[in-house]
Amino acid sequence: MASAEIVLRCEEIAVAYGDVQALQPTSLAFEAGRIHALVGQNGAGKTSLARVLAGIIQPAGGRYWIREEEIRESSVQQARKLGLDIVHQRFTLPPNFTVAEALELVSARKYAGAFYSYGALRSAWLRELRRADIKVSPSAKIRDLPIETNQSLEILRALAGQAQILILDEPTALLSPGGVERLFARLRQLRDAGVTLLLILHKLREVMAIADTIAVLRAGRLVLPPTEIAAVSEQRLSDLIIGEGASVEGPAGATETRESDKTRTVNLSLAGVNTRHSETEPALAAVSLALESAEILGIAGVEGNGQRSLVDVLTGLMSARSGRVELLGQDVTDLKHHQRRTIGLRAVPFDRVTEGLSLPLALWENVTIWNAENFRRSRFGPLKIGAMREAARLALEAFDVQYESLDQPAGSLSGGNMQRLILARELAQGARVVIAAQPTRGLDFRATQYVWGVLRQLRQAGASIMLVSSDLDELFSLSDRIGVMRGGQIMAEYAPPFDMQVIGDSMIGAAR
Amino acid sequence: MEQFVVTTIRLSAPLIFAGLGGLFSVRAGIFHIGIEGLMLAGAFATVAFGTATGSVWLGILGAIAVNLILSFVYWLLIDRFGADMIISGLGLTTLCVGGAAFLMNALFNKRGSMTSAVRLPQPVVGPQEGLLAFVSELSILAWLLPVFVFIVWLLLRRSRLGLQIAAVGEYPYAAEAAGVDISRTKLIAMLITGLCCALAGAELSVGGLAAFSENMTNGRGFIALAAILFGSLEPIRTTLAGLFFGLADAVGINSQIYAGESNIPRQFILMIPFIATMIFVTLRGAFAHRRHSGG
Amino acid sequence: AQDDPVRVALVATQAAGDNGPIDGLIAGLDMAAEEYGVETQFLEALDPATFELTLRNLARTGVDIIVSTFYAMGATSWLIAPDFPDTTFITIVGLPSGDEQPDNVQLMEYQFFEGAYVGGVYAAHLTESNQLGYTGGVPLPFAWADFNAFTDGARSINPDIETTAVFIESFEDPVKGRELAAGLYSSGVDFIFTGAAASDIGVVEAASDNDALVMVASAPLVEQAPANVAILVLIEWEKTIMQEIEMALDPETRGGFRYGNVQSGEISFHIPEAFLEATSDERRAKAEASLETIEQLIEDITNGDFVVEEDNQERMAADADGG
Amino acid sequence: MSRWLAIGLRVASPIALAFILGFTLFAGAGYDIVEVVNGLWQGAIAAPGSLEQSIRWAIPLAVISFGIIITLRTGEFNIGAQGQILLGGLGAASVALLLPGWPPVLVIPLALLAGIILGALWSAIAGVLKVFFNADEVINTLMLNFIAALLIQWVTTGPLKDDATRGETASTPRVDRMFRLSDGTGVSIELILIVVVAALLAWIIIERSPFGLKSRLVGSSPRVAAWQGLQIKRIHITTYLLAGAFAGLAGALEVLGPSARLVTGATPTLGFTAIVVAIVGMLRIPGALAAALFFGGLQAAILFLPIVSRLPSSGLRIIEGLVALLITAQFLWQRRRRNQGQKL
Ligand SMILES: Nc1ncnc2c1ncn2[C@@H]1O[C@H](COP(=O)(O)OP(=O)(O)OP(=O)(O)O)[C@@H](O)[C@H]1O
Ligand SMILES: Nc1ncnc2c1ncn2[C@@H]1O[C@H](COP(=O)(O)OP(=O)(O)OP(=O)(O)O)[C@@H](O)[C@H]1O
Ligand SMILES: [Mg+2]
Ligand SMILES: [Mg+2]
Repeated sequence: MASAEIVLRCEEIAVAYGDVQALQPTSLAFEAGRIHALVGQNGAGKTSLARVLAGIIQPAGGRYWIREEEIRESSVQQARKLGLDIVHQRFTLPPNFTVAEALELVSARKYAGAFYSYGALRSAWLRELRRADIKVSPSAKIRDLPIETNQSLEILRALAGQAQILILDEPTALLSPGGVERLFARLRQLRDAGVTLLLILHKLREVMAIADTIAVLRAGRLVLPPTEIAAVSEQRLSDLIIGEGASVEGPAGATETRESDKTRTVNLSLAGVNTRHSETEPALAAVSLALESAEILGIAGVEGNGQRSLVDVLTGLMSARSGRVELLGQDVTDLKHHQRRTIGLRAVPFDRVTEGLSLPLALWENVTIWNAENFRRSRFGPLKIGAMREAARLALEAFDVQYESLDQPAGSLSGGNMQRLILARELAQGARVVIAAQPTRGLDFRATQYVWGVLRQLRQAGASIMLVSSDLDELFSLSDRIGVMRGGQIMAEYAPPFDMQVIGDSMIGAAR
Repeated sequence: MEQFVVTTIRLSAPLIFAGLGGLFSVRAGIFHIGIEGLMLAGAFATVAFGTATGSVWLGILGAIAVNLILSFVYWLLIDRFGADMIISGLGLTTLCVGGAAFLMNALFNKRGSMTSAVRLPQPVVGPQEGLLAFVSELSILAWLLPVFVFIVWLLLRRSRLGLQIAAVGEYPYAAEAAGVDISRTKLIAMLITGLCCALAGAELSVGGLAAFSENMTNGRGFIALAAILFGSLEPIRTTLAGLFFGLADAVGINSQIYAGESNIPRQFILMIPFIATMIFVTLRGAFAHRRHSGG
Repeated sequence: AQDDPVRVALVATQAAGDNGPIDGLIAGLDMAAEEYGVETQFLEALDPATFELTLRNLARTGVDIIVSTFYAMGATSWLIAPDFPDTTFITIVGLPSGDEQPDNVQLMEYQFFEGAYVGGVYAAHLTESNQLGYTGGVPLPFAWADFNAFTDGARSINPDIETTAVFIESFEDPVKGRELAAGLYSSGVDFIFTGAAASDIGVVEAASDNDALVMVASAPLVEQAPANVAILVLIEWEKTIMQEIEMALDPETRGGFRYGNVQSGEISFHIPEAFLEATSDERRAKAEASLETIEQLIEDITNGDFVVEEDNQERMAADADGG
Repeated sequence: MSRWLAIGLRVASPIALAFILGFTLFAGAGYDIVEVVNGLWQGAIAAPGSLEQSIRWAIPLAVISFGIIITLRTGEFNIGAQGQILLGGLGAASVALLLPGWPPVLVIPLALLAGIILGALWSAIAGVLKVFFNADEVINTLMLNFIAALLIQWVTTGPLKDDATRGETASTPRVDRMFRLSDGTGVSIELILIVVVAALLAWIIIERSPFGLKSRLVGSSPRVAAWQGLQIKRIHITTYLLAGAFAGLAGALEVLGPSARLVTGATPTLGFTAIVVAIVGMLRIPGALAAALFFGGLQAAILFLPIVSRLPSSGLRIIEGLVALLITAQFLWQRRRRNQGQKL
């Protein structure tokens, strides 16, 4: 193995975005025909390194080689010519394109010349889709597809170009457990066919399951060069990722004792709720559930099975066609989101960047705008900006957000700090009913632990929390009950101890 | 009836040339409010070069050259120097309006308007019977309109360039991942816009007339922009929208000629196309919205 | 400042190059410079919101005679004249806008409808379809006065004649002018009277394309379509501005209000030679046959034996039927 | 201090370039540049009454731009100010003409109010269609501009026509002298006071009201706003009402101030120049005031120039166009991203 061919080699590669040094000068090399894992906390510089290799950004310094060829002027075309392609962390297929058009545009494989006939394009990509066993019409619009299909299309378009080196940036983030397994099987096949794979992953369990070697980045520095997976212990890895000496609270089951049944009340309930179907999800069909005080109700399910509609109908962002929604003893079926907030509902949205906070606005604005009315001098008087900033400062401090100035734009925060800011806004004033949707998606281990801690504390304080997550580890370690959604219905509810196999099967509807 | 059709085509043709040209920019993410100015520059340059050289084709070539230069400058400003595209676009229009009048004065010693020494050929002229009556006195450019629409459709909907332009405008991240040079794609789109606006201007000044007059675009560039939005950024629908606006204008004209016994103030009749546009836009918006929210 | 030449400024409220009033006035201004040795200057004030400011600025910088155009300027001159007693404010085509006219304000108005009436008589001789048209810029009272007189003139020869007025809604959209005229011609009209400044180019173009007739008020248009421009009714702008400047230069005649009309020699008629050469024999014969009537009519108007009615209201369908 | 210098340079360099380019063209065409420069200087600042004229034009530009700032902050691209000004003028003119002889203390506020209300309602048409029917506001406001122009044409040739005015511009009769806020110069203590009050009000709305902060959230990230329970439709409608109110006020001030009547075809570009003012003013009230003064000065200079030079009015449009074309470009600070990691 030691004599294996080196297909990717970096010497002193560095990446900077303006003043941000995302990657310090880094040297490393990857061997051919293996699966390499690259891990590290959010912001460690993993994506930046991958983007350099794929020719999307220019390094700020250093040299690198793809299959012995030194890259001087990096470009996507050049990388592709040398057989390197990448599956990005974000989707790259334009939402308003049809599947065939999008694949044709983004893939290295081109079926069209300067001009094309749509029929020919369609059938060419239909063949590719069939070969990859993706059941989708080439004429469907990308935006109408479920996330998992989208993900498989991304991989398809990278592989269609006959890549010999394939980089996948967090490919599992959106997949169901079954999906992850199918992906891993496919990746092993590719490796066995001689393709070199570089995977950026967050979950050590996944790394252990698939990788041959592992490398670790921390804060823009390589702290572990590619090393045989067998040669490092999990404990050592997590020390490397997080930094020596950082204390970590291990994942724990739902071990806390719950209050007695008598003192518990139903804070949020749905009775026989139906909705219209949305663009990406089936309609809710006669969904009923009840959320009691001091409990966390986990909602599991493959993405696109009605979780979004469920959250929308609970928050009032979507209205129910029939049925009844009650919040803290009040019928809120016909109330809008802002009215439900007034009653005491809080929500952590699915996507922190597009739904959670406004990137160009300042931190203090992001925290306080929603209840600006409370900061007026008099009923119709002007705002007390000083008081608003002070309130924001207190909230940010209470949730330990790392920031430089209250006036910095929210977009300049790191992912973990963005999530903390959202929690600070939603939970600062003693929230009683909280809907938390994917609260730790894309966060690193430590940030995840923090969010979990906050949710546990809230439950301790008597709040009702509905936790929607595609991360079963998260659901298992936090939930008091888990409901599984499939096809717009709650198919089953489980109590601890939870069985991964049972719940996983329930999610994909496998009979057992 | 025949006259009505001819009028509609003649009033629509400049809108369609400019609208489809502008479509390239708008699809690439540039809300090109300078179309009005580019049309006027095209109209003037055609007359100026045509009169100077005695050839209408050299006139059109000259107009294309002028518009390519103006488009390049506009691209330079908004893409390389970070200028605001709306303000610069309004500025471009003002510059063209002033520049055409100024140069007409400086080069031809004319104010307000000038006649052109050249005119586009009209394949069929004079009173005609049957189908030919519907195309009498249409300029060769208007005849070529179907070909032009087809080429634009081909470029935007059936070519690699079209995919790249759409990606750049709609989802630059995809363009980046595909290794498309975003700046360059925008430049190409804007140059095509300039070229088409030169044709639109030529059709205005030497299509039906043989003259240039200050402000002769009279807001048609803005209407072309409306046609693009009205046509949901699709070439065929933009063409139809251009025809619709031409038709509305023709209806306005005919309602004056055949007004009959109406005592409705004429201004209200003239409002009809504008109100109709608003109603269409509203219905389309409501319909699209309904479809989006899945009910 | 005795030896400084008298400064005269012409402020146009419509763009030069209209083949009409402004171009005529500019030509007259140049003639005045030569004739009276005044120093002249021309500028445009197109936005009504800038009228007052422009006049004030001119007066402040020491211009002695400010000639401006059209009614709104007349009212503005009237308003600010008392502030600048040493400056004479002339408005060509303006009306008194109060009881007491400042003595440094000088106004005149044309009675162009007299010309339109004569044009109507002429058109009635040439039309075969008995349908006449009028293309105007914007429907203002003077436009209705012209159109109504044109109709009355035509009907004085043949009461069955139908007339239609259409408006381009712009004085500078020849493209639309062409389409409107083409529409009129295809509706059966064979003679159009056009008075829409720069938009007239399009109307004449349509006349030439349709081999139909048109009456214009601007000489350069004749070259554009010699076979189709059947008559030219001109306002003698050059004459007017020279006369006005002359009046203003003499303290005896300075100020006041007057009319410019057929009688004063400021409205003239021309059947272009080029037309008689280029048109069909039939049309030439008709045009020549009308000459006697036309000349007699012009003489009657000049002598005051015949008075053309001024009616500057839009005639509703019902009125038109009645008379 | 150096930050202000930087901002000053950033604004000044494109303007300087615009003038240099324009002057080069004029010199090439044989015009006397010294005359032109002198004319601009005199017209904007030096000649008697020029400063006044700069302010006269800055007034409507500033007031309209306040409304445009609000719409742009809410993420709406409303190009309907031009029509809203006309409606504002119509409201003011109607009140002033239909209540002759009433006490000015009653008529003037009523006329201003009528202008504000008509402007706001006109703008709200586009707003309502956008909010409830998702109808594109760019097209609709453009169409409403055309419709407003025709409406004014009808009013000035029909119901409110001035029988004494029969020329190429139709208009209403003059507003009674005692209802006017200024004479023809367009500058008076009253007008300036009104602008100051409007600016303060706009500032409070934008920077110190829940609506102002919320509208920015709606404008920058509508989905985020929805998740925080903001009443987006209400904010949008309010935005349109306010934008129309400011434009309507500007129209009313024109009628009660310098113009004294409603004239077809007056101030055809004011609404568009105000968009430039709003953006150059960086969507803030003090910035907009400064930008309005600059563009007011430019307008005054451009109106004065023909009086002292032979440059035709088209030459002035070239300067105007070049200034707008270049003013937002950043010549001194080339975008840094060229030598950064990112490629696009
Ligand atoms: N200035 C910026 N412009 C655009 N995107 C940015 C900018 N700064 C950060 N981002 C993006 O925002 C996201 C948040 O940053 P990231 O999660 O990498 O920070 P982090 O240091 O890992 O924080 P934490 O450890 O708290 O999670 C990243 O995906 C990054 O691409
Ligand atoms: N476009 C950008 N502009 C400015 N800074 C950026 C940008 N993208 C990333 N960064 C910053 O660069 C650093 C490294 O980001 P990178 O995306 O490479 O991290 P990562 O390891 O991929 O993190 P994650 O696990 O969150 O994906 C982060 O601090 C981030 O804030
Ligand atoms: Mg990150
Ligand atoms: Mg990453």
